[in-house]
Amino acid sequence: MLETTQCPNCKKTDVADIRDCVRQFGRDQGNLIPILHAVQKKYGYLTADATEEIADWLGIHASEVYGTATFYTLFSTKPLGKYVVRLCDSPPCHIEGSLSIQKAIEEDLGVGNGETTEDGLFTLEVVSCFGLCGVAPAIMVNDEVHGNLTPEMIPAILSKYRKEGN
Amino acid sequence: MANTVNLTINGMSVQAEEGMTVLQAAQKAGVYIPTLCYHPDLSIEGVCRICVVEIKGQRLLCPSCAYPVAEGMDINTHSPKVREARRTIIELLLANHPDECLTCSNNQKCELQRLAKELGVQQVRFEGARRDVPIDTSNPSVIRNMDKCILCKRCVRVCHEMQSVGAIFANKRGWDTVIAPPFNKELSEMVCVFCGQCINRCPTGALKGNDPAAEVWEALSDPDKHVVVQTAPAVRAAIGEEFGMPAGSLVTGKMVAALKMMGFDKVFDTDFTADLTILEEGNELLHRLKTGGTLPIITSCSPGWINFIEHFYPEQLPHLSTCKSPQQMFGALAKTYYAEKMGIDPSKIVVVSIMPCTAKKYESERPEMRSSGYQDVDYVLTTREAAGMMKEAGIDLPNLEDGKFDLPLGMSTGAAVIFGNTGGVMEAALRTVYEVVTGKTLENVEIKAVRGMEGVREAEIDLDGTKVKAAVAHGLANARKILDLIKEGKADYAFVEVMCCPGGCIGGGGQPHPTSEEIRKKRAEAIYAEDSGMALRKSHENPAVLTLYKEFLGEPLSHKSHELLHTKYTAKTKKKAKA
Amino acid sequence: MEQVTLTIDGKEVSVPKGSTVLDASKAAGIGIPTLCHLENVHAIGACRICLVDVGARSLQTACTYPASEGMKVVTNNPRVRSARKTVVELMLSAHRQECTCCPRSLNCELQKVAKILGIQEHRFDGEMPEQILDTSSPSITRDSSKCILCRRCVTVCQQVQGVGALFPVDRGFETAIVPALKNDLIDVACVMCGQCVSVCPVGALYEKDSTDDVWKAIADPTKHVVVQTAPAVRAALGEEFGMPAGTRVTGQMVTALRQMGFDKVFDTDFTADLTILEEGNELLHRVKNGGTLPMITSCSPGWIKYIEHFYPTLLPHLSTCKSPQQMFGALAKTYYAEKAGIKPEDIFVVSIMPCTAKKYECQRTEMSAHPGIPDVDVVLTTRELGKMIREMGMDFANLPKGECDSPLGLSTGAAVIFGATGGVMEAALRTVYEVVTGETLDNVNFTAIRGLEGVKEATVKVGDLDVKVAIASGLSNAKKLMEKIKNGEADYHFIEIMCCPGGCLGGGGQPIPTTNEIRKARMGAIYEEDEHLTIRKSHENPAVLALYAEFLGEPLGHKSHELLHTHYTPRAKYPETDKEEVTTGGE
Amino acid sequence: MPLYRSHILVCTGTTCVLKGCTAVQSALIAEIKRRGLENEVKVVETGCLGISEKGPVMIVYPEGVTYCQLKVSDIPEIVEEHLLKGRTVSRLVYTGPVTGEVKPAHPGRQKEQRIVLKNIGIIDPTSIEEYIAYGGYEVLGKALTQMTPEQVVAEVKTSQLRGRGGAAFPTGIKWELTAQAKGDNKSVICNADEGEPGNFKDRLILEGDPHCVVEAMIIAGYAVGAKTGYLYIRGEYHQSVAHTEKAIADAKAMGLLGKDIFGSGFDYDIKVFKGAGAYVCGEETALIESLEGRRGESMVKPPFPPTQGLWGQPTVINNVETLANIPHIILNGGEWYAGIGTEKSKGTKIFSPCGDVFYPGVYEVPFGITMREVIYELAGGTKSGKPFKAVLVGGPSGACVGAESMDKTFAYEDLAPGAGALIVMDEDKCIVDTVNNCLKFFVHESCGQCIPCREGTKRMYEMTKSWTEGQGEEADLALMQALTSNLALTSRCGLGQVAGTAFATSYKLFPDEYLSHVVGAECPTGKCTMTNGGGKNNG
Repeated sequence: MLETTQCPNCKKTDVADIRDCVRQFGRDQGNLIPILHAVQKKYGYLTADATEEIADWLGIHASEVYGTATFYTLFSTKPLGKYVVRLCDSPPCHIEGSLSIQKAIEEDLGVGNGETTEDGLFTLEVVSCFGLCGVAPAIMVNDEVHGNLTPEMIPAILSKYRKEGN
Repeated sequence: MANTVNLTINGMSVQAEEGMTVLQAAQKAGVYIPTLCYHPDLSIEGVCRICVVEIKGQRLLCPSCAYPVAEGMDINTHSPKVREARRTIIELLLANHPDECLTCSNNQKCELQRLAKELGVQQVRFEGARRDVPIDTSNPSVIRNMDKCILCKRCVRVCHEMQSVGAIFANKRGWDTVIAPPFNKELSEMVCVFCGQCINRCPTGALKGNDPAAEVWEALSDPDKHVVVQTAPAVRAAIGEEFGMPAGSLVTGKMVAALKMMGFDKVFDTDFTADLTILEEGNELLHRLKTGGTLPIITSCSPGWINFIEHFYPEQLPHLSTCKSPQQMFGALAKTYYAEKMGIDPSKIVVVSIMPCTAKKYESERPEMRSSGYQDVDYVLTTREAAGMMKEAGIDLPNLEDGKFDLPLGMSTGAAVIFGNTGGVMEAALRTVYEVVTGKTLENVEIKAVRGMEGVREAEIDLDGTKVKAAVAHGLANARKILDLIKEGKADYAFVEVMCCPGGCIGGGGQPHPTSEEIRKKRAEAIYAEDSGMALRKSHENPAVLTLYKEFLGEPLSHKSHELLHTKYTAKTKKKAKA
Repeated sequence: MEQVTLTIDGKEVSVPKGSTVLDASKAAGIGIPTLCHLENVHAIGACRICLVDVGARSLQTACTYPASEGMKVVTNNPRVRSARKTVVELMLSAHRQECTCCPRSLNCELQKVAKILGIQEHRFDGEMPEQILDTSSPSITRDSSKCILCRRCVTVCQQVQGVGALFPVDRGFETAIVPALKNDLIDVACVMCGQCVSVCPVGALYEKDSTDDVWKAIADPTKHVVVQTAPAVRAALGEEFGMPAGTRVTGQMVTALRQMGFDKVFDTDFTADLTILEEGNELLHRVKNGGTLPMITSCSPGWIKYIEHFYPTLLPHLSTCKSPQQMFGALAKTYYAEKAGIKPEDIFVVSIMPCTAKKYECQRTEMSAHPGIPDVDVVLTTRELGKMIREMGMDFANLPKGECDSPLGLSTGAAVIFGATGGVMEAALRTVYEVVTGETLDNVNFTAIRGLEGVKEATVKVGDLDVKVAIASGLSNAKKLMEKIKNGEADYHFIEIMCCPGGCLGGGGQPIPTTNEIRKARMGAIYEEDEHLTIRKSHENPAVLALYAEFLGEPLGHKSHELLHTHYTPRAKYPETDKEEVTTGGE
Repeated sequence: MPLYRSHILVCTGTTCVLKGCTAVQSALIAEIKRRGLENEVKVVETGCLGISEKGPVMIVYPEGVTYCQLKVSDIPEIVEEHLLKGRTVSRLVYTGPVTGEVKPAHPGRQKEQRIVLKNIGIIDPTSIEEYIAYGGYEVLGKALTQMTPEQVVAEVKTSQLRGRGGAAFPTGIKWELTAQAKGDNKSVICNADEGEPGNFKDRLILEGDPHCVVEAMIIAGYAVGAKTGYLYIRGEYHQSVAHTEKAIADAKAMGLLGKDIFGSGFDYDIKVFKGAGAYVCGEETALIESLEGRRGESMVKPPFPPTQGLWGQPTVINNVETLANIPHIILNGGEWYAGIGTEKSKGTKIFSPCGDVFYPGVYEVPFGITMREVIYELAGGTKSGKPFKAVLVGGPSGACVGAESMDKTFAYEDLAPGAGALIVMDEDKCIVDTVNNCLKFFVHESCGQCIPCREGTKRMYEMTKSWTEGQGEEADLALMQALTSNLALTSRCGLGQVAGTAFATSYKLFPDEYLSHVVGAECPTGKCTMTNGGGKNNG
């Protein structure tokens, strides 16, 4: 269930923690996206109580907070892996073979698009262009970019994170 | 006065006012443009692209609902390009819409069905994936089948703009967009007040109420059951529309006749308990005035409104009158007073309500509404559902001879009838309170100050020297304004009437489609016409109510009254998502 | 008449003996839904929608069950409701649901019944019967996937029209309504009258839709698109827009056509007047010269196809005149083309007809003045015009009234009444009388030959000649007259035959539904239109006179023969219908 | 402040990061420290030096020696030899003229004319001092103290600069409309939501020269009378966000932002706003919705942002590249700018060839250059050496252009460049597969509010998908054309309007390739896997 929010770092689950995270921003609706970024960064995903906390703070309905969050691909309403592997499959990467990279990742991780590995380490997301067309095909693992990829390079890249993450 | 703008529409010279949209200008000139996401009650969404028109000099087709007129504009509303575009759009919608017209609750009333016909759609050239979302049947008031949704967002707009409830919103994006409560919860888990305004505006069959017709038919054919029906005042001013009659047709007698044909053992009137409400609530007001109770006192007839205040303003619950709604007073009396009087075992009595309201379905199932020892009201049918049953029974309502309500619970006054309109409860109460307080006869019973369609209205009533300030609000966004005033300590009203739906019950979520300000006004006129045609127009003059007190209740606010006619409220969390 | 008294849902009602429970319930003001029932034509209790409880062990169909003294009928109890619902649900399980693109959406009896009965589930899912989509005919499309097997089409085709082109085949779940030998419609002796379309409760039968071709032509700047409208259209088109039957909408129709983008709005009535001059003179010629008598009118293409199939030996009786629609087409691409200076191939002639057989007629190879160019390019039914006007989003009832363009838009009251059975005869008599006697006819109303009766006879004094005439509408009635001729029992001079019951006003292309009530109302409108016109005799039509003066010369002249007259083709008779007992004419 | 004898510029552009410059940089810093040179030699991170294909790259000043294709193991040698002994490590030297100008990566680079990209690779993007040292913020002072807002607008109008985000609306007119519109809380928005596949020029500018954009936004604010500027950067551009945030903070610290800038009485502030993953937010009204905290759904137009934009106030929205031109226009005058380019297309344009090209990258050239020059000379022709087949000009939303257009010139009056992406395909690539991929992109990125785009892109994608699987039907082609024109006519915003462009234009060029897929169920390039066993006629 998505009912409680747990800070992945301090494991705190009380509402006050979320409240602090939300209330560092102003109260007009223009702060919604920045708040969602902050919540996403801190908790890894948007929870029900965070949604309500944000709604109360900004004076809008929880339904709007949720609906807005789900519009943007960088926000998630379910927990993601520690490393989010984003693979671009827009034309420049596609032309240069992104599908073979996807296949290599899927084989290595054993999950498909939008899924998270059982150990909670990796989530694979096939996304739109992130501007690394000069080094296509490319992926981003969290904030780090890897380009000019071949399927053979994938195991090494992923195992590096696997080592770091465990 | 806005500046005049000269345009050409379909080769015709037309004048419009600056600031008008092309759609408004066309409507003014009598030129029809089909629409889908547009609704006269709501803000402009401009997403369905059905109302596109060709404007000379524009590269693209322009949505007429959102496009402002300009001097010299040359508009073609039905050029081949436009017609082809509209038809393609409808085809695209149909390609993602279930082929279930014949089993759809909105069959033959569906705007998509009508547009497909009107635009001459003969085939759907596109095929592919279709939306597949589970149906939400979590509550009795609003059933959501998002596979039929065309994403016009009328429901979202009415829920946010008119009702300020915000239970639903567009989630996800692109082709995956779906209108839903957050986290794909079911509506029963959300702060939905069950007002059904979304159903009223849904162009397709994506939203509907839970129809208990089958259960009611079963009760009617059960020889062991004594089935009584009560009809809310707003129903008689609208049910004719379901049979093709113009809005504002008053069909009280025909409705009674139809219900008798359907086989109800007794056809009673919620108006009876509306009169009773006035006596209880009026006395409650006087009592609070005298004893320094919580003021303003706020009416409690409207179950959507009760849900709203319980969720959003729980701290203000003491302002609510403790009176049950007339529907529930009726149910409680039917299974006690009436059962006793007739010598019928209350367990054999089935109480059916016909209401303009979907929230009443929820209200009847509240656990506190069992003061007779049974569920006081067994089934609630909306105006639409009742008409559906009549049609199924082959009843040609417009051509029926008038019937008469049964006694005693069918006796009522004009004061009760006007409960159907916003301001009606207030007016009815003032008619009684005036006479009780002053001991004088009120000559002009029509208190125009509290009538009308303005969202929030205020009035000051002179009770023989004592001035009482009153306020009336309808539509929950307007109710919110008053509650905020109270919260801020800026409300010096003694008495406030709040109705959940725009226009009051005549604009309820269970009323016939379509709805618009114009239609609501016509229904309201019908209600006032019924009132002015009645001999008795003050609740405290209702002889049946007086008999009820004499025989059974004793006096207003008596012990028995409290047991049967009053209730309590529960503060609910706004965060039902967590529950 | 002897009455029986019974109670329906507790309400007492008296009806004439012999009435059905359905009749009685109507009298009591209680609605019982029906589907296969077709008043005065067809009551077979097949669809089981009208089931009622008469206290018997099983439920009975109200449309067939006779009302009897003291009977207690319940139309609405759990048994009845559940039975009706189940029946509809079963129907739906074999009905291809694509309401939104069905030509009958919102005018579909099944859709309506489903709504009334509050059908909300679809419990029976399974195999669907194989779809037969027959688009072979230029007039009628058949789609078996929508068919609910009510057999109204079978009855109307056999009994009202005596054609018998459609019949049920196979049995049980495989039952289908098909032409003989499961042929396509084009390959059997179908007369394309469209009466089956008119009675179909659903979208299983509908006209071949040509609206797209017309929209295309209108949008094509190289085309000069002219339209002609048959007299019966103006008396029925309003029904497509919710106006009561019998509303005359001539002016609104003209405005609508103009707003749709037709370059010229003309009138088939013009050539109806012309027909009278040609046909009247042909009659006089035959009478004088001992030609084949009785002479029979040839305006109705369904009738023409019928006689070609069923009575080829009687073809010499037919007038050689083309129908007004085809005379119009021929003149539009010759006389009008010359006059307006437009190349015939650039002229696009659209007809609005109450008729589906006209779609076939315009494709006959003999109907072209210029080889390879049809005189009439596209025929639309009244319903199709309604559809196009809807697509234009017009507020039809409130359109300003327009007038037809000249010269081909000028007409007289004699032409208008072509739309009603007996009208051609009446128009012809108005002219023949004055031509023969040289006197002015004071009372132009030949009321003796008006009305909806299937076969009408009259003797009219024209000078010292007693002209014997007969009129039939509906092909089973025509058949009666043909048998008489065949048997040498017909001493008529002149016979008018219209394929459809009531004449063109009851045509297969008219708004649905068409009932006797509605036919009467439309007929009223037609005679009203005639009354309102100042010129009511064809030979007084100045535009027709100008046409003769400028172009044709004289009636039956060489040019007339070339453009306005035709010949007929004997055709094989496929399905044997002679053995069928014709029991009712319907009217 | 210590005086360094040497500065080493290490390129940390995204491409060099990919090539491992971070490790090289850390190794360099560690080695310098080990050798005790940290007070003599300064290591500076810089944006792309323009030769990323040779990365990692560093330049040692004052000598101006460029080292390329560095490995960590090379570092001790460079420190030892160059920094300590003053001897160039010749085996690592990038051979090309070393003038302090950007080194051409290959001969084609000489075709470049850098205005917008002038500082890229030259300065440390995180150092406001360096920006100022290279003449930065001088123009701002000139504008604010010597020019009226009207004069600034007039100068931009004179330059005939047009929007570089793809729509090419005249910037001066946009500014003028905004300046003239009534409103007490006007805004300037820099649209850095670069999301069109194939475009990565804005990222380069923001990473490599953020102050240039900041300065331009202040000038824009002054010109239109705005109080606030918003830099809407897509959420995936982490380094762009970091660099611009630092640039703004530094500018604030120096009084270049805030109250009474340059004593002109002009108050102005800039906020960085991080997008959250929605291509459609590149559409200006959707961007505004997003800024206001809503779903990024485009708004009904009119009104347009210059009269009613952010918070209902007049708003000017410009692309990064557009703004980056502004300081140069104000500095050199509109006339100067209008002297560059062609008759109707003034100035330079940044192109980003990618896909099957030898040197993918970012190139700034004057308008009027031919497509051949860009693809063959700047980008080095196809990577594989195989014949060129087609290019998507501007990205998936642009036109598909073939070899027949090779000698067309990039200019609004000839071949409109869109935002500058050139997605090149060689003959091995399948057009249908690529168009299918473009449509997949639009399905994923459609906001979903208007029917034609929401439902239409889906159906178009499903159709092309079926073609790539050999499941097409001949009627599909007409249907696709019908949808393409419907979306173009009725969609609410540009996304839907252009979603069918790639199909429509490529179908004209390669009808046979389409027919072969749709009717023959065969892919001439063999790229598509036909699921029905290939060749419909066989089955």
